[in-house]
Amino acid sequence: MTENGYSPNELLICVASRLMEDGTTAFIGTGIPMLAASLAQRQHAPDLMPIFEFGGMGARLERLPLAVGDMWTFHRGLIAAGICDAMEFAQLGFVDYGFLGGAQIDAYGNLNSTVIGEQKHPKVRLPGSGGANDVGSCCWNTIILMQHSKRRFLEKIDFLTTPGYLTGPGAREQAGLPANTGPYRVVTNLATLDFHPESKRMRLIGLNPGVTKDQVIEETGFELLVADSLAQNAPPSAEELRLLRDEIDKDRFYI
Amino acid sequence: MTENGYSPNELLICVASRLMEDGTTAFIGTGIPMLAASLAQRQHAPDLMPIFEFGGMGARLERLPLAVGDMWTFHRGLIAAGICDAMEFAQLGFVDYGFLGGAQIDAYGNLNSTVIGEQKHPKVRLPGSGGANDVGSCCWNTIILMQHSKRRFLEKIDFLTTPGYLTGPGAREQAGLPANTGPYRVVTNLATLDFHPESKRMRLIGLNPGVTKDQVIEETGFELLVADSLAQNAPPSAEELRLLRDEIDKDRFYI
Amino acid sequence: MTQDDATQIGAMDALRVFDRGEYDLLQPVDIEGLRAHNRANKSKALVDKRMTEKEAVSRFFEDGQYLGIELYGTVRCPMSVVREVIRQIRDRNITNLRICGQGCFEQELLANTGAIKGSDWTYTGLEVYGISPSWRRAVESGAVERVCEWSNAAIAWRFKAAGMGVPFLPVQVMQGTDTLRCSSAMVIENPYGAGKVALVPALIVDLGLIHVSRADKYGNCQIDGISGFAREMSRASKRLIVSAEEIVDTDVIREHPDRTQIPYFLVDAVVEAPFGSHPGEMAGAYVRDEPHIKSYYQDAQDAEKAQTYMEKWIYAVPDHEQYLDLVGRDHLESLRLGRDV
Amino acid sequence: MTQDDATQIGAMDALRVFDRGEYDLLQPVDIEGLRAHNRANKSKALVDKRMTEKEAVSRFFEDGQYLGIELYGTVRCPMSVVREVIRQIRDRNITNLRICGQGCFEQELLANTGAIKGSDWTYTGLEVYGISPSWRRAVESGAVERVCEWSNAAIAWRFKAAGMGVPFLPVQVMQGTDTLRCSSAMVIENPYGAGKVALVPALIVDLGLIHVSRADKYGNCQIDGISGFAREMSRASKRLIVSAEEIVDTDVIREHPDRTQIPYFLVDAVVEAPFGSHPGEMAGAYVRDEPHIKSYYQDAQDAEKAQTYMEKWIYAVPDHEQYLDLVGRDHLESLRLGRDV
Repeated sequence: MTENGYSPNELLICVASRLMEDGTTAFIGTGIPMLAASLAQRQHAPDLMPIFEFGGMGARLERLPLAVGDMWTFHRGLIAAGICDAMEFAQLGFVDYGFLGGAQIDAYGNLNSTVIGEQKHPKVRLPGSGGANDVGSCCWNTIILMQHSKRRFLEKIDFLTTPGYLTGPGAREQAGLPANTGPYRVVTNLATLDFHPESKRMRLIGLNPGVTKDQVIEETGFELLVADSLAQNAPPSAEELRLLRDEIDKDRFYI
Repeated sequence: MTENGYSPNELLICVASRLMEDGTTAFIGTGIPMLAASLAQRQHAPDLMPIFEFGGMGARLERLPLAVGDMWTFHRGLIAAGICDAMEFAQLGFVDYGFLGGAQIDAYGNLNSTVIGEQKHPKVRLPGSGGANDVGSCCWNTIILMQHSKRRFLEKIDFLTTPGYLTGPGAREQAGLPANTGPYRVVTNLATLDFHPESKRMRLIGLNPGVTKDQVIEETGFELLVADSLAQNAPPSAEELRLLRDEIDKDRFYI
Repeated sequence: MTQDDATQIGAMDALRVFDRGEYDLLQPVDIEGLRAHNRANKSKALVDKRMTEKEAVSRFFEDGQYLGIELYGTVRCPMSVVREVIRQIRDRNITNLRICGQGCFEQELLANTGAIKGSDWTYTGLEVYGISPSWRRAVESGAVERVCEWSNAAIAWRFKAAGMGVPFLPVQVMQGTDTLRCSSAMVIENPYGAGKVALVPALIVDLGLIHVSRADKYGNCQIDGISGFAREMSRASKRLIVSAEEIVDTDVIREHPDRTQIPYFLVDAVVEAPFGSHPGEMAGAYVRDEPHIKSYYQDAQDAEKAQTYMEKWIYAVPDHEQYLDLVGRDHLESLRLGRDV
Repeated sequence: MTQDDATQIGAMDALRVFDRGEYDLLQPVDIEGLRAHNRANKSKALVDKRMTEKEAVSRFFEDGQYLGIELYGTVRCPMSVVREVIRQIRDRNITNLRICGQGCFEQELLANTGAIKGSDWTYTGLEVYGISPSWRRAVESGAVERVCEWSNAAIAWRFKAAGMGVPFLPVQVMQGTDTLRCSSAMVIENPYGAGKVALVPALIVDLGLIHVSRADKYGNCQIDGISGFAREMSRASKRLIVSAEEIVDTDVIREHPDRTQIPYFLVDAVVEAPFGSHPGEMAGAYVRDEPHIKSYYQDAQDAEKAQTYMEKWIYAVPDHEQYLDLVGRDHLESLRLGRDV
């Protein structure tokens, strides 16, 4: 917890949660997206439809899943199927949003969650793609959640696990990925960012409370576009904090 | 019913039934194969596993199905899935036998159930492949049930719906069909036939009661191989007839 | 094939095509279009989609469409919706439909309308009663202008391909036959091993019709017994009308989400249709109406008598409720399954 | 793409290959071999296949195999069988295994044996607890000699391809990335429309391990809740050991054949294993043993402490019954779900 009365993770969860729209489908991965989705269902998006990659869809997130296949991922859900079903719905264009993380990201929103160093001789072997490449390939919009630092926001990532806009405009389609898909937002502990409609490069659009534009630029290892006017992300509300602490993550797995 | 006390169909059902082995899987189509399978389960093959193309497998054939998807095709069955499941099990090599019929057959066991005349300008439009092409492509052994006549046993069939041995030895593999598959027996109202191991041409191996070799040759429109010694197919037993008439097809749909 | 052969992927720059069906596709394979359609038209919100057969067919059925109907006309088939489609074919002067010919009684009735111009055919017949007489007339007379041949599995896998969001599936069937020649399948070299493999193109349906055991008002569906090709075709349908024996509360769905075969976001309309499969059967609910089916089959040998059936059982009957009255409520009750089955 | 373009299949004699993963297959794609294996080794008769973990693993586990384990180590995972595999790796001096790296706690334990030499990797980690420490050591040290990259869906579709009996499936994923470059996927021209499509090769597993809710003695299996990749991998396994929370009479299966996810003829061994997924969870039955998992994760940061865990919970325990005693029967009962969930 910081001096503001909330932790950076709590703020990240709240900012991500506010991006989740009622009546949409969203691939939810382990961790912060689960808390954000649960918070969204309790606030503005009761019919947010979480899709978990191992087959649970439309669950009521009354308890916090600890794994993308656990029983809370389909608790009071609308369908409990298999991984192929979930991923094929994504290929059919039925998944609006996907939430992604990673160890490294570049200006086009390409993500590395595979390896630091060379794939054949890793310095650090990371968990791998998992469903990230699938989510990043097929969902209409991906929302990337990251810790914001120079070590993570890089001109060149070590390994391209999950496609962002690859090398720029048109590159996804050229590679054979479905049209009109790609990263939509990046939400960090410092700021929110989108991708410039023409250049597809990352652009700062909003600042977290107490964070300056220069701070964000400083913590970004590539040349960052900055929108003409920057939004100010609201801090967690008292109700958001209450829900997170007293209902959603009572056991403090994440917050 | 003939003067023998049984009808040609009853004999055909009994001869086909005796080919069904306990503890094997067999694709069962509408009509005679259903009666034969039901008879086999009540006689020598209680664990004959019928597979119906729309997804019913391992049913107890206590009542006679009237369609390959009706409720008796999975009554007390082991799995009730879908057509893709059934057909994929066949592609995986899990189906031992398949029963087929057709309007025309040639010396290599190729079958026509599509059209008399040209496909684009049919003289008679027949029901089409249905599952026949699938069964004939993927099952290890197919058993063909036919009325034996010159009009049906032809040098050249009008349309090759379902593969037998195509143009002869090696032709199935050359076309891309799975190895070591193909027609195993032909059971008609006159005789039983197999396929010569080298030439893959049809060969007479057994005669029904009261039928002569010459009669079979006369009713066959291509040059028929004849085995050195011919088996004599037993007529329906009293018990077989009782089961067929009093239990299996009480409503006389087929017999 | 040695392990060395199998684990090496050589430096090919192309895959050879060995064989190719001669017939053009009856329906284009446009997966990007399907994705875009689903994004624009299929709501992921929970919307009450209950409506009558008439309303559903008015909203989603159009001339020029490619239709798909599950399962077989005598088994779990959306007959009440099919009858409404047939009425609207006449009322709206619809003349140019294509259809997937994996069918039975329902297709026989559709053939009597004269509106079917093309068919991806695998089996169209009346099962124990043999050849489908009206289809036979329609094809032999040239009224059905284009007939492509497929196997049952090939058609199901074509739906499956579309429902997976991919343009084709590899299969082991159809090779070496006229069935392949009169289709748009192809045979290519196996890119991951020895031999050849056939490809069948995805089949996207403009309007799909499926009858289920129960659904909630949003379209979450459960099917008792075999699933036929419902899962595959529901995902391959640009518009999907579901009829259900029973509409249940969503709590029934949420109680056992592992029994949901078709999720709500695939569904455009939910029609409550008890005895909706009549004269066909419904697993766990009622048996088929054998005298009705047999009588149609006898009539249909004669084109005029087939039209008399159409008049009596379809055109002269405004909706499903009155159809059930015409069949007779007592007679329907006599078709219900006992508890012991 | 116009309709004309889409319905014309031009006179190509080859399909262009645009991109190709640089890595050789870890496991050959031999569909004909799988068919022949299934014919020779999988009985279609109803045979009682019940046996202990020890017997099942002794009979079907061999050095040199490619293993597949469903689902995740903390969720419906055949942990009692995995522990027996680990004991036999030591007792039988097994050194050369390959595995599909879609896993979690179970893979972490296997990494501690040093016997894994290759992995088709998609995700190996400890979920909320992050990176899998023993896997990390095994890969970074070079003990795991070959690592191919895939996405989760790609691995599942690879099982699905094998389970359908076809050598590959087309997919929309992996294009444009290093994930594809470090795999044996390829990208070809779309034979039925515009654009490109990726192909992923079938993944045939030498030995598959799956834990289910209930099975009969022949191996007909039901799974409550999500099916993960059980359907696909069961069909892709040359040998399949199923463990079940409960063995039920075949009448239970025949009562609801539409709930059978894995039919008996796929199964080589049926192991009765109540709490078989411990320390993971089982939907409808019990929650995961969080303190146990957390404690392992803390230990495993240190290679020696990881071996201490292995000694205490695996090597020193002869069978599943004694494992359950070690965990504590009262503690296990406390993990059971109440009726209200």
